[in-house]
Amino acid sequence: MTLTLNATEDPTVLDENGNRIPVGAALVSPDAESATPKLWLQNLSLKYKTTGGERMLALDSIDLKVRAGEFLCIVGPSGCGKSTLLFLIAGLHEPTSGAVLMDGKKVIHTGTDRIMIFQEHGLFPWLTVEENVEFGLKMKGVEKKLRRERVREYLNLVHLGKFQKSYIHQLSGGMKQRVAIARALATEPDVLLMDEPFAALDAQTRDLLHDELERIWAETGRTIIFVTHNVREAVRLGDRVAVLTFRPGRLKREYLIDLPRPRHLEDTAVAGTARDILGDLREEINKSLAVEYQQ
Amino acid sequence: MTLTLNATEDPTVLDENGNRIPVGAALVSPDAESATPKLWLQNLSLKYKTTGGERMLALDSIDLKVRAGEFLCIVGPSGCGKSTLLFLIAGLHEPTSGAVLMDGKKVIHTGTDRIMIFQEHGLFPWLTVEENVEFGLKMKGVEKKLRRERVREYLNLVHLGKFQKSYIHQLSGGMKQRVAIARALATEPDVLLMDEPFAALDAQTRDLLHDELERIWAETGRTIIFVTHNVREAVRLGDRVAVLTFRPGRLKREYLIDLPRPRHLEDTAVAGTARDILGDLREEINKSLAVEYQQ
Amino acid sequence: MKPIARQVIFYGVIFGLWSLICKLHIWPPYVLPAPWAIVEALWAGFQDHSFPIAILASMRRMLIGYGISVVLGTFLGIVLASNRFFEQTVSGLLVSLQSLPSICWLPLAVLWFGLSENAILFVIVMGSLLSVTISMETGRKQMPKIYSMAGRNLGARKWNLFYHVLLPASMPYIVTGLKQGWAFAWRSLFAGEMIYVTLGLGQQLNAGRDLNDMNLVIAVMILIIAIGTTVDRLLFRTIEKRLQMKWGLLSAT
Amino acid sequence: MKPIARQVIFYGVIFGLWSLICKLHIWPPYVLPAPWAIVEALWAGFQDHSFPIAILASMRRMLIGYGISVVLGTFLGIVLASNRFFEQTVSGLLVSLQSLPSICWLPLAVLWFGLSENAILFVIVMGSLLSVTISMETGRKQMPKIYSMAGRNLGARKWNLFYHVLLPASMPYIVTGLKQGWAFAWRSLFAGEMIYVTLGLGQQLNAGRDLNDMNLVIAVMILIIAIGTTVDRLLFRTIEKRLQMKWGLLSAT
Amino acid sequence: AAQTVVRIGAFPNITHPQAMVGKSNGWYDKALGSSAKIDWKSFNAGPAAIEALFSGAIDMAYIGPNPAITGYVRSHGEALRIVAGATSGGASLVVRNDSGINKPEDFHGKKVGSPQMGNTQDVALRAWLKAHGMKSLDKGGDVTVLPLANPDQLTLFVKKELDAAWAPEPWATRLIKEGNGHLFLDERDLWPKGAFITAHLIVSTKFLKEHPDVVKNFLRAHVELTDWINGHLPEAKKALNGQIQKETGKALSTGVLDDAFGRFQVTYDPLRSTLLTSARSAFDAGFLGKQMPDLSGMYDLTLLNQVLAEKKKRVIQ
Ligand SMILES: Nc1ncnc2c1ncn2[C@@H]1O[C@H](COP(=O)(O)OP(=O)(O)OP(=O)(O)O)[C@@H](O)[C@H]1O
Ligand SMILES: Nc1ncnc2c1ncn2[C@@H]1O[C@H](COP(=O)(O)OP(=O)(O)OP(=O)(O)O)[C@@H](O)[C@H]1O
Ligand SMILES: [Mg+2]
Ligand SMILES: [Mg+2]
Repeated sequence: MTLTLNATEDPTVLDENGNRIPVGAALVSPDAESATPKLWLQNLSLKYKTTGGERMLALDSIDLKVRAGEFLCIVGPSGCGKSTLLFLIAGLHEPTSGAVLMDGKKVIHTGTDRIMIFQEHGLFPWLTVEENVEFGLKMKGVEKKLRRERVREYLNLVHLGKFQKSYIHQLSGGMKQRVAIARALATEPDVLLMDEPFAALDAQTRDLLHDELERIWAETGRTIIFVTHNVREAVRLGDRVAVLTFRPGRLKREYLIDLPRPRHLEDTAVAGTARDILGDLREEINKSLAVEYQQ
Repeated sequence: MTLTLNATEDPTVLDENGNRIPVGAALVSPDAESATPKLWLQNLSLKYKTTGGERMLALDSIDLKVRAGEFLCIVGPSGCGKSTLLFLIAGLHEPTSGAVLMDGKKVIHTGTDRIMIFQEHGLFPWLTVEENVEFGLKMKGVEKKLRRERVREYLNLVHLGKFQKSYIHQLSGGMKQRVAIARALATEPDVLLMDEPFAALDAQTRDLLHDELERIWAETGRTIIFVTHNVREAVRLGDRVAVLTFRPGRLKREYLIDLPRPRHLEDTAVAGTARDILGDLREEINKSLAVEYQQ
Repeated sequence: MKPIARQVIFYGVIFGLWSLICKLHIWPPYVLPAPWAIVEALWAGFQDHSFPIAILASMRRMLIGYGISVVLGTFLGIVLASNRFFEQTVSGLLVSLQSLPSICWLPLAVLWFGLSENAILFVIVMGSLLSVTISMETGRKQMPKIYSMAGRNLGARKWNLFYHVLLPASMPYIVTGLKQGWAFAWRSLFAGEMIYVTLGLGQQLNAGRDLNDMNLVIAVMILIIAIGTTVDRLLFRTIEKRLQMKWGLLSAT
Repeated sequence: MKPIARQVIFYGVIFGLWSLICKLHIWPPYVLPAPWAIVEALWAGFQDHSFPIAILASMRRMLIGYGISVVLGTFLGIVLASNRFFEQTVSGLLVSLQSLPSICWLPLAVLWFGLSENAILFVIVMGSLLSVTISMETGRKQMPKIYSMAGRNLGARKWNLFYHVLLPASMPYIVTGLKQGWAFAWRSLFAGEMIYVTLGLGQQLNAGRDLNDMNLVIAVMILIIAIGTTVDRLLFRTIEKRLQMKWGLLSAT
Repeated sequence: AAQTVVRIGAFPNITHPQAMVGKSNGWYDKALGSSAKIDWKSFNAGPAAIEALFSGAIDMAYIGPNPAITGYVRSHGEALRIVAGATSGGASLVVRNDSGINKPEDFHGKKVGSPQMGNTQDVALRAWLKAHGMKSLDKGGDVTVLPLANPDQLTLFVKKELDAAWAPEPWATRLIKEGNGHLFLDERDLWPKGAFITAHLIVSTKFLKEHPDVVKNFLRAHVELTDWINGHLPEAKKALNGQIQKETGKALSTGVLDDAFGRFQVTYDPLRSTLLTSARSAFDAGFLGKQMPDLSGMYDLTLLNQVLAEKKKRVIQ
């Protein structure tokens, strides 16, 4: 069953038989215990400064609840504001209006409970691979021996155990991305914010990491917000997939994915659902192209 | 028909019926006119300095001929030396041994006949989008009016016409990648070296750019060397796909792809061929994982 | 509005503290003059035009001397960048020359240029030239490799590579160098103006010192600070802001 | 081996040209001394221990003064970084103070510290402190935003953010600042040693100049250059090399 | 009671012979005995010594007339008193041999150096020009008066860019010996009895008030040393040169030392009237403000005269 819900229209969901059911219920029912959502984006907007001095609306009134332990994937055309949304949740940008609530409390600063994997790594060139991965643990005050162990564990996870002493510039593109993944996972935060973490990886490595990520998620009950441009990946991993509109970024539609796990990227069910979502996304991308060519 | 040829063993190719045919013939036959290959990598090796002061063999005796107008795709596990290979062809690194010949002449310096799209963009933060794309043209001495036209043309191609006056830091990850693509294409070089150019793009945009790239290639007869971690993309685009081995990077096997064009990523023939190659690649990746876990 | 208010408060507090110390008579006024005495000295200096004339003369020298430094320093930087022989030899010498105090140059300046404006300019140039050159070198060395690779790949060679890639890519360092160069030039100016008696702020400062006239000394110091701040604000801050804007180093929201 | 050969050639040529000019007798020897006279002066200075003693005395001052500058400058940089009020007020003042020539500080140094070693140290510190502070500020401003974002995201706050992220990320600028600070300190030393007559290179230089003994002046200049080069090589080049190695700014192959 | 420490400033310079010789042979330490301890401070220039005196870093100083006057005027007569003389004479007008200057009228259109704007030699030069009907460029005349550091004067003599200079010792001698110059005028010839003040001893008013006994003891030693130097010239010269070498690392050549010594006298007489005359000229040249400062309180010769009386020497008015 795939539930689609149109956020801009009625807050209802279509069930398998095409009957509309109220969204709130559909969202909350799978996990009734979480009365307050883990994350609550309230009417979130953000404007960027542009060169002229005017301000460009990047995100427009995003309203979204993420329950604890949910795996939410976000897709949308390039430049629609996916990374921006993660920045806001991480507390790295301040919203122009609206707020992000975590466990009911307003997010103002960054916090080790929300660790992000940046689209452009953000690895520290002055530290070795090992020290990069260790960084978050050190900041959390984890004791040295434990730190070393965890670093080893997560570097092995991303197949970089041999490169622990290398500096960042000595790694290939894909290797850098894997260090960034290890760095974020090692910190073991409540909420993981992942910005296209697997974009530079080959299919095989990516599949392996999908499995690992899913395992970690299932074992630890972490909340994950996962940005990707690969719809199939989103369906493979997510409990829910949110589609953003093109400039300004609004919540276009959400899909509840309740395919049984473990899923695989090549499953026909995954592919089928992905096709549905892709249709939706394509609409947005076409809109963006229209904007482009109308000038 | 898919021709597979094992570079490390006999220089022969398997035809559809499993008969071995000599490689040289198979490679040269489709385009008999090119007696000297456009690019000839002769026994190319490269060692990187590592922290300890030793040197790590990244590429080992690569022997490869690329004929004029060929679309060659290169796949291989992360960190196997794909980017390094492009650096060598571009003349940005000097090989530790061996040489790169272009049109029979040894490549020593960089040259506007070989333009590269870097995996990490390499866009200039001090220039606007427009000026970045214009850069190569300016270096080539293209006259101003023509330059402006071409910049507009290629920015439209990557759907960034509206962002011509923006600075690089004002773009999203995918937008940066597209600027890098436009910058390389605008220079209209003989040989295009593309390092995972579409990794950060959504499926729709990527499909569009596949079509555009194929069109440009077909119309202008450019030689393209295209690095990707997406085997299906390699099959979708390439005349030939070369698979590199894991550390040190050697040429493991080459596949001649003579599926009819236009192809599509979702074609079953493309998917089938990709599956074959993926099997080969998987072997390498497993080898890399074995190396990782044996420690 | 708010930063300005803060500055007013800040300088107000300094002025107040200073006045307080003077009121307490810890030191006699001919050792630590009171603020109002300084204000008087400033007023007098502007009244009889000696300050405006001195400022003009000194600023003229600074503009010429610093201008030469920037042009020559850039040129030297280019030469060093383009030639390995020079880099390995001249470069080391330059760094060491930078640490020679200006007074070392005074005898040579007199010897080579006699008593002329040129002697003073020479001292200014020798004081500031090198920090421009050195900052260009540092910038080139600290600049991320990807820029020069991308530039070379797109066909930039030699002069083009330098002008269109290396120079802008190391601009943050060069601006630092220009700023330091200005500070060095400004200091050397005072050494240079000690060669012989000529109009200028250095002369005023010197006269103040020779006559043990602390009012005059401090008045000139305030002029120096005021001019320094103005140049920093108008010139270097503006350039830095522009750079930060372009490179995306300012807050985006 | 090769760079050394080049340096030998380079300094050989300079020596040769200089000798030539002297042989041509354009200027009398007490105005432009011949290289061999300098060698003699150097020899004599070392022979009668006056140079070693002067070098030791001056280097001691430099080490202490520069050490204070680095520590205090870093501390100031931290304070400025952590407090907006200070940044908007003190910061501007500091930049302008940097352009005050050292001699401006002499009267205040005597007033506050009397005729003591501390007065000289004060002049050195005032001369170099600020370039350390300012370079820390510049580094913080020019540093790519992604580093501080990543650091904050991983839980670095306040002191941790500063120490583990901002500081290393702006290290290339800070090293430039330390280098410039050294040059400033070195120049201020000579101003400081003019407060009163005391052992030291500044005194040697002064004596040479007062007596118009160009042999001595140039011998001391050579000492200064030699010490400057040594410090640059041993200290700053090493740090820079390490940085470049870590950050991947050297050729990879 | 704690021992009094007297901090005394002096220049390692030929015109401060009492300080140099006294330092080198411990004359003052012996004379003061256990009553006070001497702490010598060396300076390169007068203004720095005055700064130090102002800020309380020194108590006494051997110093030239110029800084003493400015110090007195700046502090409105508060900071210091002149208590004795030290040297007299020792300044000359030297011309370059090929400058074409043979008589005073030849100075028209020439460049003449002086050590520092408004200092004794500068004032003397301007006064002398005025007396011969000439004026400096900035006063509408045709003689260029160039205040220049002494070493630079020598360089410019060699470069033939300076025609003459009014210089103190040992520079006058060096200009003659090394700068291809000759003596045109010894300043002593302009003064009655050939004496005019070159250096004297000043004391901070505060110290004078608090420790008159120490100052008096010091003055006694100063007078005795002055007599000793005049009686033992060769020995004194050697001690002086040795001390200069010790402090600056460089001794004067014997030729310069002898010639220079021949052109000035060591004396304890402060030659008050010559200072006042010189100050008058300075005021006329516009160097001492709009109003002639009152220098009457600048001298406190009571202690010197007590010492002289003790010694049965002629007291000074
Ligand atoms: N620092 C900035 N200053 C100004 N505009 C910005 C800035 N960062 C992003 N933008 C703009 O905001 C919009 C959204 O950017 P964002 O990076 O969130 O997109 P995205 O959805 O992550 O895209 P992609 O998939 O390409 O990474 C874009 O149009 C971009 O141009
Ligand atoms: N500057 C460097 N210094 C040292 N080693 C390097 C350097 N650049 C790359 N390497 C090493 O060389 C090997 C090949 O790197 P390369 O970037 O060519 O890989 P790649 O095939 O492009 O990988 P990816 O798909 O992850 O981009 C890697 O093991 C990497 O660690
Ligand atoms: Mg993004
Ligand atoms: Mg790569």
